[in-house]
Amino acid sequence: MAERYSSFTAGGRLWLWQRITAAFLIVVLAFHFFLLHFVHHADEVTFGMSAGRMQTWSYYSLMVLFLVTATFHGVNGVYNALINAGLTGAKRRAVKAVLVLASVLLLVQGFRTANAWAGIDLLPIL
Amino acid sequence: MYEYDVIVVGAGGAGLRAAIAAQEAGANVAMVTKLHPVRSHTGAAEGGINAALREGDDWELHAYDTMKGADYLADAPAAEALTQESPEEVIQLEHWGMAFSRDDDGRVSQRPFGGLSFPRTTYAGAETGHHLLHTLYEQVVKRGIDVFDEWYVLNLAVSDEERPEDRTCHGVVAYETATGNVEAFTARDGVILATGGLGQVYDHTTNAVANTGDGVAMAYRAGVPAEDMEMIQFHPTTLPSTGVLISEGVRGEGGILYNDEGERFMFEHGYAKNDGELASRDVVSRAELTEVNEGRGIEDEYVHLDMRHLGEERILDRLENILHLAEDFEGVDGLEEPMPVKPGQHYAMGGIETDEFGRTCVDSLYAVGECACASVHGSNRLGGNALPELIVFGKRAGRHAAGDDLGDPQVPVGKEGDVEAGSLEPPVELGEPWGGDGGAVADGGAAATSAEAVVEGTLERERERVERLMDRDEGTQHADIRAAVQRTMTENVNVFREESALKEALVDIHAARQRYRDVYVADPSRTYNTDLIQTIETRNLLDIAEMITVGALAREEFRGAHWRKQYQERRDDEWLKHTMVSWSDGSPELWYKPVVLEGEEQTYEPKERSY
Amino acid sequence: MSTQRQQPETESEADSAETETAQERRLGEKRRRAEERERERVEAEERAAADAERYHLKVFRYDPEVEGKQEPRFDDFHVPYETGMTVLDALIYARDEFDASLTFRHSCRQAICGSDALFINGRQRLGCQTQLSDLDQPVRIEPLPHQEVVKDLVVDMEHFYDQMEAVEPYFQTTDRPDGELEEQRQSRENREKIKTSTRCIWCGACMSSCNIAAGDNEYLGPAAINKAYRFAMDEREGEDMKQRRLEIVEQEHGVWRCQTQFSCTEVCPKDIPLTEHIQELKREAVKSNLKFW
Amino acid sequence: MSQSYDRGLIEDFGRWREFSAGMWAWIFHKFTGWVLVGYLFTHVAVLSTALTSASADPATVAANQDLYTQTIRTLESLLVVRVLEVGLLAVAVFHILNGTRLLLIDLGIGLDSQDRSFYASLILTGAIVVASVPTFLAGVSL
Ligand SMILES: Cc1cc2nc3c(=O)[nH]c(=O)nc-3n(C[C@H](O)[C@H](O)[C@H](O)COP(=O)(O)OP(=O)(O)OC[C@H]3O[C@@H](n4cnc5c(N)ncnc54)[C@H](O)[C@@H]3O)c2cc1C
Ligand code: HEM
Ligand code: SF4
Ligand code: F3S
Ligand code: FES
Repeated sequence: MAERYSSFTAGGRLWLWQRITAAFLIVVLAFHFFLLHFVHHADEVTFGMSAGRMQTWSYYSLMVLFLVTATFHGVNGVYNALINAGLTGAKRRAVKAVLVLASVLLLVQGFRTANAWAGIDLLPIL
Repeated sequence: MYEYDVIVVGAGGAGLRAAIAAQEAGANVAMVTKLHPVRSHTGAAEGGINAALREGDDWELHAYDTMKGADYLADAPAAEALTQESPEEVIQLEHWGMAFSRDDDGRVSQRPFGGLSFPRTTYAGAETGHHLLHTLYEQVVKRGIDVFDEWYVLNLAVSDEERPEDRTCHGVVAYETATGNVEAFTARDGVILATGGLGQVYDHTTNAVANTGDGVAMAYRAGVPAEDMEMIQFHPTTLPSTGVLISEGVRGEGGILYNDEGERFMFEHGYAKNDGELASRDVVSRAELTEVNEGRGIEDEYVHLDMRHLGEERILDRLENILHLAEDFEGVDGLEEPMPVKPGQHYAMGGIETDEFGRTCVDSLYAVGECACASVHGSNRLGGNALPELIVFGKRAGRHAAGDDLGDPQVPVGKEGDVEAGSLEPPVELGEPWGGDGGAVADGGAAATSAEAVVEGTLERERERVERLMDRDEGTQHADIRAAVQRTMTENVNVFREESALKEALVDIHAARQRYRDVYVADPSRTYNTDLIQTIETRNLLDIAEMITVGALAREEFRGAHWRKQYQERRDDEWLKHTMVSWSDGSPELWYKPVVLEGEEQTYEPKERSY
Repeated sequence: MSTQRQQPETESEADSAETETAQERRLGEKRRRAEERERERVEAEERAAADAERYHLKVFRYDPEVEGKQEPRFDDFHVPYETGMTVLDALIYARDEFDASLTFRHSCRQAICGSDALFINGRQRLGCQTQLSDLDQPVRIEPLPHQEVVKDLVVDMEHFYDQMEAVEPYFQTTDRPDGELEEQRQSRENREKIKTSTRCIWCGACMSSCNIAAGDNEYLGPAAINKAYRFAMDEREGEDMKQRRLEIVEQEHGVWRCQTQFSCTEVCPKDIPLTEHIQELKREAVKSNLKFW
Repeated sequence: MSQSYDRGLIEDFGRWREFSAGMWAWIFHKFTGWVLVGYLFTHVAVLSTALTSASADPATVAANQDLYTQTIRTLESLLVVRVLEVGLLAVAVFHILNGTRLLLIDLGIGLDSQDRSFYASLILTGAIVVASVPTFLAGVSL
């Protein structure tokens, strides 16, 4: 029975994660849109206000989580779509590498921005 | 050239079961079939499979019902083999996963069927044949048996000794539809014909377009006698516009037939005072036509089959498929209104003469399923008795061909022993005295005896035949000839038969044969040339039509499905015998052989058949 | 077929090569005649078109071997209408009366053999199950999309068969009813559960309608997954076999490929709820894998 | 001997006219998903101007003269950007609604009404977008 673990192929696991992140995103994305367009208007955005929000610990962690899930969901979605279109072999590995790299860059950049607002100076290299 | 131990021609229920059995008995098997296996017409069977499975029933009762239903024209050893082995085969199918309908306790359900003394018809909804066919094909896939699908078998490679009983079948020659190549298949141990029905000789039939009796015609031209060909079953409940079958299951579950005056005529006009709608098929078909002929038909064409009183739940549970058929092919909602039905050609009781192991008189040539006549159905087949025939005789023939010893057969084949010559006064010359182009095997010529030479010779002849048909460029097209044959058969050799009409049919068939001499294939392509294949099928239909009519003209009595105007009773003293037609030098020869009524434990004494 | 076959020994190649040229010449002649007939057909067709009682069909034609048909084209046929006439009836009429070379698969005429799935007025349907009166004219009849065309309306089904056979579509239990006539028990509920899935007639309509199957040749496709469902859900095969079957469908090109397009379910002539079955297998697969976490 | 005719992609693409609800839903979901990832990347790129603001002189920041605030303000004052934002809203709302529809289908809910739920997603998206146009275009100088 042990080998059954391996039967849960990447395809299946990714499929499940796509759904889980989607469920999470429904809430957060709606909240995000609502907050930044209806409660506060986008044209009124200032660095100070953003920083103010980010300095609350709960908002900060929600946004970081938002970033991570959205990145995973989006990039994984793109990857799946390409596989569905019949991407295989070396091309597929290349695409995978590019997507992973792009996600990492995005995450790092997003993370640094969030930290900038929150005034956190965790890792000065970033 | 392909070489195998056993070649099975046809991949319906009978062919698939034979292939599995032969493979299990150790043979290297190939199936050659003009349709992909799942497209075979076994898939259309709706009602069920008879098997004595339960307490209170046993195979002897089933054998008795079968012999009675056959109007005693069946051979008891074959009927007993059928009824004895059917339970085991049904259980085998269940173990192979067939989706039978179930009782509350999880066992296979059984329902009553016409002519049965016990509700012993196992079924899978109203799609029993579909499930049977797919289950068997699944087992063929599992075993990795080679399947050559969309290969049309043109002819058998049979040696050409003088007497058919001395001949041997060494293989077949087939045409690959996709490419137009003609290739030979050598069979080291045996060729099993399982080519199914021949309904296409009629124009109103429940049979598929592919049911053109190829196997019967090929075996016939190779010298194997055709047995009881006049015994054609007309099913009482087919949809008028297409011939699509409404299963006997509807009547089994309690469906009722009404005429235009709203009378339940089966009882009210005394056709079957005890069993009513569940009398055997020949009885019900004649009753319906009599109603129509006497002016009580609806639109002078059909009667009504009503199942509304069964209730939606029961109908959906057991007969759902019927609702779809009535809706799609006749535009009638079976839950809301009665369904129009009329008799249509359904089944050929006769066919290639075999013993109870499926062997013909030609060595190494077997036939099983509807194309064969082991003689279990005699002059009338009971509903639900064909599917068990496929699996029981399919298995037997497969094993025998692969070399298993099954003992000595009780049913004689070929002109051995007690045969009687027949005579006929046809209004025209029969057969093809000019030599035909049917690729008759026994057409004299060089005496080829080595297997290789026989196969090579047949291959050559068939390649030539195909080239000849392809070469010819004008004349008649097969569709016209086919239509002419269907017309005359439907008009003259139908449920009610009369001497003058039968003779007229022979004249028409003769004319059609003449026209076939100028047949040409219009499609010049070698890719998927269905025009060519249908032209060759039409050649087979001509022989089939003639065999049926000859048998019908010869048999001067009324037995089972065979009704003759001048002879309104069963005449056991003279006619308790099989009608045999064999191809001899290009024309049909008529003879008779006795019926075997002695079974294992009892002799089936002919009794009055009443329902 | 995916099963292996013996290769034919290359006999008679040589002598068939000799006759090739003469034969080719004759066939060439025949093709020219065929073209003549073709012209006559077109003329007859024009006359028929004037008849208002006729149904107008536009039928896809292609034949790699016949000049003029190598470039795919549409032919017009005008077929006299009778009540209850199906698309298949109309095609048969057109073939028998107008053009004997019109090629299409068909056999049972009653929606059970699955031979005649066609692309009729923009949708996959069985010719024999489709009433002409339900269609707008001209009735456009094409071979199934996403499959290679062999000739006219005939497509290559090999790939479809391969996918069907890739899911081990057969009962794996090997016990046999030797002597003792006991069937395996199956509850009515369980039979009911698999009922619709067992109806598949291998027509290929679903596979042809699925864009994912078109893009990914390795995708098992709705029919094969449904076949796997039929076995996975059959309680007679037992729990271990179910796991094995789930492993088959949850492979990379299995159920996860399905993007719930629903077109398979919409076109299936046997009304099999394919998407539902695929989705249920996805959930089953996830469930059985999560159990151990 | 037997050749066959591969109808190729052109013919496949030509079939969009024959698409049914589920196929359109699939296409739209794909499209909106891709737009959203694209936006995610640009969005983060724009937002990261905040990095300079964080290290900028607090006074500039307080006066809203920092790069981040300026960038956002400039962008928000452009009509195109506002219109694009409405588009983004449409895309996001559709993706959310249809995504919810898909999640339900994955759970086996509403399989029979999948076409209706798709149309409902479309209509709802339209309604939400129209309703939020005033908010989105508020204060934009033409
Ligand atoms: C509508 C209908 C309902 C029925 N219902 C019942 C029922 O409820 N119960 C019952 O017991 N019986 C029933 N029957 C009868 C029974 O179904 C048939 O007798 C039986 O299925 C025939 O099976 P078969 O294997 O002999 O032939 P088929 O299933 O017809 O198969 C014939 C095979 O031979 C192949 N073939 C034919 N010619 C050639 C050739 N020249 N070269 C290569 N291959 C060839 C075909 O491709 C096909 O694979 C019914 C019949 C019909 C028509
Ligand atoms: C807000 C709630 C969201 C929900 C409910 C949601 C739902 C889904 C679901 C269920 C899928 C899978 C479709 C399938 O495989 O059949 C998917 C795909 C996808 N999603 Fe989302 N999503 C959401 C937000 C986002 C966001 C914010 C992004 C962008 C970052 C995004 C980008 C994508 C992409 C690119 C795909 C792949 C599309 C394709 O198949 O080509 N989604 N979404
Ligand atoms: S699932 Fe339906 S559409 Fe697909 S092959 Fe089977 S019967 Fe045809
Ligand atoms: S059409 Fe294809 S995407 Fe899934 S629902 Fe059917 S298999
Ligand atoms: S002809 Fe058999 S399915 Fe249509």
